[in-house]
Amino acid sequence: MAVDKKYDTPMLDELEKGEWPSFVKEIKAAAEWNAMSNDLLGLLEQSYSEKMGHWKHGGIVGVMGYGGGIIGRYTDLPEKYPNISHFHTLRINMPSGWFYTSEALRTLCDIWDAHGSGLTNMHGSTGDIIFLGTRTEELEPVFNKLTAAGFDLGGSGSDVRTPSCCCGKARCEWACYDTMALTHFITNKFQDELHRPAFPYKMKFKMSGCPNDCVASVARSDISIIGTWRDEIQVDMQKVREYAKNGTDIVKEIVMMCPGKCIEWDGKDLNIDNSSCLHCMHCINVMPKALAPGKDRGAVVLVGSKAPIVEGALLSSVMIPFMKIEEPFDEMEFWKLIENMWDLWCEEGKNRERIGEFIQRVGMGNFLDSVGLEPIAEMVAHPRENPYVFYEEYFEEGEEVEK
Amino acid sequence: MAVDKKYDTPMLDELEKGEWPSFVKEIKAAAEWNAMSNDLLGLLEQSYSEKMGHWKHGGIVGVMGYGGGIIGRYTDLPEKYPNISHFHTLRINMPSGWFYTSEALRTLCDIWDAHGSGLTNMHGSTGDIIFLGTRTEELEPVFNKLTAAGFDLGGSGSDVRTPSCCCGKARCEWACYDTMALTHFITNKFQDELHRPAFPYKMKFKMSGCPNDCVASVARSDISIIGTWRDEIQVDMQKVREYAKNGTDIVKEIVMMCPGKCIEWDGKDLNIDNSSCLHCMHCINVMPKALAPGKDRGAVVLVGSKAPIVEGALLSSVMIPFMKIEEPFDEMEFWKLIENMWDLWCEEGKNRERIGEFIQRVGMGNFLDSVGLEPIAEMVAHPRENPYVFYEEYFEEGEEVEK
Amino acid sequence: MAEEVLQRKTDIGPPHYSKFLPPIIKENYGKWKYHEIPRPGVLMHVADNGAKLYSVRAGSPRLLSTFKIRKYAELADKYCDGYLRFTSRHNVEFLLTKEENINPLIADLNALGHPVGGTGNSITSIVHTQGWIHCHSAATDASGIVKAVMDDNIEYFKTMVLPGKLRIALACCLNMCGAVHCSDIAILGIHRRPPKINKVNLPKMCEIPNVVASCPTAAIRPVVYDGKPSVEILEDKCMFCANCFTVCPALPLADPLNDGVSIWIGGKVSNARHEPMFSKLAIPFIPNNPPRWPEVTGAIRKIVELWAKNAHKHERMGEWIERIGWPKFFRMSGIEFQKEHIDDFKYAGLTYKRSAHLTY
Amino acid sequence: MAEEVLQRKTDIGPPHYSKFLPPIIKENYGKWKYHEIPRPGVLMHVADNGAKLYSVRAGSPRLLSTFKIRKYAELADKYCDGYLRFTSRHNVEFLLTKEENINPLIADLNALGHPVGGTGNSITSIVHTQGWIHCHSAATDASGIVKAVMDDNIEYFKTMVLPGKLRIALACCLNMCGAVHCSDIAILGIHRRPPKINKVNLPKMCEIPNVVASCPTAAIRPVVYDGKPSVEILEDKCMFCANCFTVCPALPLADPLNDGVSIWIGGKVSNARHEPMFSKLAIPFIPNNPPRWPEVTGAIRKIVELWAKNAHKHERMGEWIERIGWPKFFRMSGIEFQKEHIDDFKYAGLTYKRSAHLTY
Ligand code: SRM
Ligand code: SRM
Ligand code: SRM
Ligand code: SRM
Ligand code: SF4
Ligand code: SF4
Ligand code: SF4
Ligand code: SF4
Ligand code: SF4
Ligand code: SF4
Ligand code: SF4
Ligand code: SF4
Repeated sequence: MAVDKKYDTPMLDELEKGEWPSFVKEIKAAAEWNAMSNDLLGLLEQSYSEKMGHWKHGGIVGVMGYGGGIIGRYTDLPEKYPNISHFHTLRINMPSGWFYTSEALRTLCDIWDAHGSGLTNMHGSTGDIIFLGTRTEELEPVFNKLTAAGFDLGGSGSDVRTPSCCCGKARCEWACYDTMALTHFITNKFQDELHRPAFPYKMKFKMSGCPNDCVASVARSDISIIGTWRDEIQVDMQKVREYAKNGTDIVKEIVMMCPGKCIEWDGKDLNIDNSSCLHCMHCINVMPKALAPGKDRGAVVLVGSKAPIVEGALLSSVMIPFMKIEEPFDEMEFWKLIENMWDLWCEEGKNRERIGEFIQRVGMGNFLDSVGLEPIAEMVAHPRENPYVFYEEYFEEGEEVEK
Repeated sequence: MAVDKKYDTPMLDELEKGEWPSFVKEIKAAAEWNAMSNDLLGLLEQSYSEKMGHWKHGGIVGVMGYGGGIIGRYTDLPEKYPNISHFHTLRINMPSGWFYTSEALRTLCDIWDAHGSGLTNMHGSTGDIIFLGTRTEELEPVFNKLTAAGFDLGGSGSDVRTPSCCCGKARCEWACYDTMALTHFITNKFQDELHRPAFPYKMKFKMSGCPNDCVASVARSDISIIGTWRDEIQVDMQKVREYAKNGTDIVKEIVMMCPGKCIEWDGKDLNIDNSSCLHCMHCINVMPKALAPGKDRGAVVLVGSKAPIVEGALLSSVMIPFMKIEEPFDEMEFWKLIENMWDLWCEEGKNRERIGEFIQRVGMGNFLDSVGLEPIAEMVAHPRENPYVFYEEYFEEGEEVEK
Repeated sequence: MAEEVLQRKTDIGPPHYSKFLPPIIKENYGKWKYHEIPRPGVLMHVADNGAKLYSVRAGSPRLLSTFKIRKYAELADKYCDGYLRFTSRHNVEFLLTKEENINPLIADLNALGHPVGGTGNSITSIVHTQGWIHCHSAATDASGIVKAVMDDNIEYFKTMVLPGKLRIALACCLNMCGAVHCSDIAILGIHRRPPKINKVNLPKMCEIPNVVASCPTAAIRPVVYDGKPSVEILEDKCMFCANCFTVCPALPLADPLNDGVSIWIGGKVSNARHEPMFSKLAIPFIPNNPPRWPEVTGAIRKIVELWAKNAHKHERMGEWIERIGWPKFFRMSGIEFQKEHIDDFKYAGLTYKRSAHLTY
Repeated sequence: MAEEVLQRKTDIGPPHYSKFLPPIIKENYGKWKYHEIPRPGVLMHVADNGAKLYSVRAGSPRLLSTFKIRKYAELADKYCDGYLRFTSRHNVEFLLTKEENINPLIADLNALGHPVGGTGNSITSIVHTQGWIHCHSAATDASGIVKAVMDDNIEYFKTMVLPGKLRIALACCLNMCGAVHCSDIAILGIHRRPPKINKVNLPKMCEIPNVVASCPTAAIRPVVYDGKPSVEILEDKCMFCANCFTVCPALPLADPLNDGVSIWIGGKVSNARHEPMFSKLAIPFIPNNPPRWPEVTGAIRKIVELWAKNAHKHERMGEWIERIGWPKFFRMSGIEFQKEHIDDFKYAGLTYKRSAHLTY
């Protein structure tokens, strides 16, 4: 597709200035040779001057046998910008941890240059490689080339979304389990659920190796798996003293900021009451050479976070306070819980009701009953404050009666 | 009323044992000569053995011209306990701060011995003197004797309830305003509202002289007036050092427990960043000889606390962050706000809807609009977290339009 | 017994407090400088001018006979020129100016059966309600449990060895007269069986639409019974709030087999350190066991001791638990965590544990 | 352009990450001991065996042309045997083993227009969304504001002088793709005018019952218009959530005069110190002012500086404000507190100030 038109873009040109890398320069780079990107430039300039977008609701487009992975998009000004009358994106499942070789990147570029706008997002905010804009008839060819190169589509619609994770053991000393391995396993285990939407709504997994939560799993995933430990923080006392000597104000920066209020420092020894440690990571973060998570490592599983539409945003909440995550992953009991949760949600969840909202609606207690988990104190910030308890049994003339 | 019957009370007798003063002994003391109390003893023993009360819903009884102040009560076993077939209580407005002379107490006893059970609560949990149990026909005579002695009834039903307060300036070095004077003033100002229920539901005032809130006003009153100051905590540094010398661990007990995190102690000087002080009282409580509230004193007014029935318990929330409370009280602008609030609540409140629940239902912002208060940041713990803002205006073709 | 009305007065309001203040208070009103607690139960307030007021606080069952009140009056005359007061938690306080009168007064009070204490870091008397003494709504008695619990904790009333103040309250039903919803320890009477419908009285005594509307969970539906309007109750939906009973006497919830008390902990009202907090459910149900409710006193005693042993100085119950976290509290106390503990009311979603801040 | 399908493969999943890991990572997988940040934008991870991995992080607009990606690939080949990765906030990281390659790589990246930084206590790149580039829902553009804000804060990307990490996010509508609801600073596109009803298309494109049901505030009512089923909107009840538009394209909310952004602050997701927190409304509305949204960048800059100057070391934005209290934040920032700040949604009651903990 040769570029035959040149748009004046006085407003966008303003965004080429400044030190932060410019997305306008990226679009222009593609627009040099790609008619889609060129029309995008024109359309965007128009949006900038009108202060309004020019995209219509997406239609249902996709590749054969898949229900997700493509976001259909059409402009409402197809006459003016014919090359982006269709402008669908592909969501391509990234490798765990977003590691690449230059070769892999070039392969992706080759495919996209042949079939699309030459523009991407590296990456989408769920984590996918986003191929930004092409026509309907290009979807199958792109897909075929992608699979040939070893890549597959990610999720969209009411399916398992592309799971994502922090780099974990690949590069981080704090990873309490192998996030990348688990993410790869989950992605493959749920290929069908990922590609063929059959849930009431979307279902996201995010895996962080420790409570620093570098993929924001607690806020952005229906299933959040966050690494932690349950024995004692490993302390190299000599190194602690070095930090103190080199200017770390251990009382102000650590003792007084520890949310468990469980650290003491007498100028020589650091004393942690591990039974009150909340596993927040702060002390370890401040003195990475001196402290480290314990050796009995695993993860806490939290469920249910999401953006606000439409009942208000949710954070994930604790479902399993500690779980070992060890190979062989497929033998983990955890999958049974996932299955139970999905069964229940598919059966009783309303259309467009995320699992977190479902739990809010039916109540945590009832949800636990249904999925076969025991209620434990770790699941709540605090017990109820109101006296409206649904006691489930009462006695009648000497015998216990189930309601 | 002579006592002609004697009840066996094996269960209640168990409650005469032990070191804490026994209410059973009190009832027995009255039952020696008072038939009502004697029957109460019998009824109570029966309740103890059956594990169930024997009182019916109260009917509407009262004294002439008053709608409140009496709680009607009848037993469901009038044949068995005829002397308490009626057993109404009178709520008598206590003097501010619950101060008495022995003479005043004897006057009350004389009246009650002549007309009732000889049993009282000193006091009810709203604060009234409770005369516990008499017959309908005794109500007027009791009332007349009470008023003759200078006492009047308190509130009950959907009226202003008997206002109460801590002893304040009478005995406390921390009182930031004159709680007893204000309480007396309020009680008299609202005599009509107190005696003639005309609100959607009850309306309680509680006055505490400082943030220690010794009458639990933040939890138990529709209007909570809590003393505070807005200048600097008064510090007697010499005395601080004495506390330190005498064993107060100023870092652990004060610096680390200050919720404003605004105190520093270097072993010699105590440094308070008053602009971050939350006026919690803790440091002053721990070192009463060394610290004192500032000199620019007044009160914060909070609105809306209540017990849980039926929408859940509420704590009062800030309406006026700081208000001077000085004589002449009747010139305070505050009454205008109270009037506005009551007008609104009477107009738009549902039956049995406390003012706190009303605010919850209509929203604080709308409530403020209606009563003519500016929204200020002090009214919220934090701004909204959800994006569902009801913006009230939008522009149409260049001009601003009110919705 | 009715008597002649001589001159009927109304709306006179309460007597002015100034009539009842001892001279030392009148002189130093608003001029107090500091206080000390020379011994448990005795407050010494010192005025700017050096004047000293001693308040001797004695425990009270709150339910007092006129006989006892006259005894108080006698003691007040004997030791403090007739001046005394009651506190916001229903204790009696004798207001002395003569230090030498303190010990004899205390001796007399003890002889009368009224221990002195409740100041500083102690358990003071239990704010409570009517129970089987006077209320139609009660799911348990008030005074009886209060007596049993105070007997069991009497040394914490008479000493000041606790980490902080410990406020106990009791309410005999969900109406929660008193400060149960914000107490360090709250004892709350509860029903556990849906209202029994008195089909005969209901049509006579109650307005069906009001009854139906009163139920917050929509558990009550109108039906026709024997040709007369009546209601039915969907038992699964009942949360035992008794709001229907408040508007309709023909729907009693009281039931000896199923009534009892629940224990709530960690609330407070003062602003000291932590903001005011609601009490939270610790023990969902203990059956009524009069006259001394041993299971209740036992449970409370255990919680008090646990807190006393483990809290930092000045830490109220709720502050301590907030620091260590509820899971650790449940582990330490041996109280079983159950479905009932999990909130399912209005703000339930905010009570879930929404972070990885956990202890192991 | 369609091509022949040779052998159609499905459900193969993503490539295994191990194919893309440099040897040093394979060797030390799970055996990292600690890290240092030798200079802004450069991480040094040291393994148990002493091996050192250097990661050089360069800022990215996220929207990348294949041209640029090929440039990245070139640099990776030149300096790190072809190995690189992207971060969870869309920056690119070059994975080096040769320390001496760091400076030349950084020089090349700068020449390419990609500053290096974003590590430690810095502002890293802004998690954002599609905006006018690709989404039908947008109330503002994404990439444009992001560019303007990052330009304006570039020194905080290239240095580590802030008290803690500062995470900014942007979403172009209330769907909030990204982490806007839990960010130190969030920029959120909002509509302020109720949907305009396209009466012609509506009956053709939308199912009336679905549309009515989609509105959480019941602002939409079915009506008949011109003999055809349609809807009306009670404008007073509309909270501009656009849920109706999601199910019905004939109810657009976009409106140049009234669309704009709101600013939210004080959220976080890490468990470090404070539990995760939602962002809270700071500035209810700033009109769209492309191409560089100066009012938005100005407001953000002011908030950043205020925090940078006043927070304790390690305190995130929300932790700082929690300590000083929101009233003090409003006073310090000069932002006007308005009715819009007061919550009136589900949990509104819990956001009221329920204590006397106030600053003056
Ligand atoms: C592309 C992407 C934004 C981006 O630029 O990065 C995106 C784009 C859209 N999102 Fe999203 N969401 C994207 C990540 C998210 C995230 C972040 C995440 O996954 O970590 C969220 C918040 C977390 C969550 O799931 O709650 C998110 C919450 C939503 C919602 C609100 C869902 C909810 O339950 O609250 C909607 C609305 C809906 O589903 O109807 C939505 C809907 C949409 C739609 C499909 C618009 C629509 O209503 O049809 C957008 C298509 C834009 C387009 O034209 O390309 N998007 N969306 C992200 C996916 C890229 C990828 O696959 O990597
Ligand atoms: C006598 C007293 C308890 C006591 O033993 O001290 C009491 C007794 C009753 N209260 Fe109360 N309340 C008493 C203080 C309170 C308090 C505490 C306070 O005022 O500080 C509260 C909690 C604070 C509040 O107002 O929310 C309180 C909250 C209730 C409620 C729940 C109201 C609500 O809005 O949640 C009811 C139920 C009702 O009003 O229908 C209630 C209803 C009742 C009734 C009238 C029962 C009824 O449903 O008809 C009780 C009559 C008992 C009787 O037979 O004597 N009582 N009630 C207290 C009044 C004594 C006095 O005047 O000094
Ligand atoms: C007499 C009384 C006020 C009255 O007008 O009746 C009173 C009097 C004093 N209170 Fe109080 N408080 C009284 C009920 C309360 C209440 C209300 C309640 O318990 O229902 C509270 C709120 C309790 C709560 O938060 O749940 C209360 C919270 C305080 C506090 C804060 C304690 C804390 O750390 O949370 C202090 C400060 C202190 O003691 O350090 C305090 C301090 C004081 C001082 C020291 C004030 C002073 O300088 O005179 C008085 C002696 C306290 C003592 O007993 O050691 N007073 N005080 C009340 C005595 C009740 C009783 O018989 O035991
Ligand atoms: C590379 C990356 C993970 C990945 O797999 O991509 C990463 C890597 C590291 N994070 Fe992170 N974090 C990364 C996103 C996050 C996120 C997610 C986000 O921002 O959306 C968070 C949660 C942010 C939040 O709370 O809102 C995050 C919260 C942390 C924290 C906790 C900071 C705090 O005080 O709250 C630490 C600890 C620290 O830095 O002291 C941390 C620490 C680290 C360490 C030091 C871990 C290690 O030892 O390797 C890494 C270098 C940090 C640095 O930049 O200084 N990382 N980190 C992500 C880089 C994003 C970027 O390009 O800037
Ligand atoms: S979440 Fe923890 S393990 Fe994963 S990269 Fe961040 S700090 Fe490392
Ligand atoms: S990890 Fe957090 S809670 Fe645990 S000791 Fe360190 S700072 Fe304290
Ligand atoms: S509330 Fe304050 S002023 Fe009143 S008695 Fe208690 S401590 Fe004193
Ligand atoms: S009153 Fe409270 S907040 Fe203020 S300085 Fe003292 S301890 Fe800190
Ligand atoms: S708590 Fe309930 S039972 Fe007890 S006095 Fe109040 S209304 Fe009556
Ligand atoms: S007790 Fe409460 S929940 Fe149960 S039926 Fe009556 S009003 Fe409804
Ligand atoms: S935030 Fe809204 S406008 Fe932006 S990409 Fe997501 S759905 Fe589209
Ligand atoms: S934007 Fe939201 S609130 Fe407004 S009409 Fe549509 S669905 Fe209803």
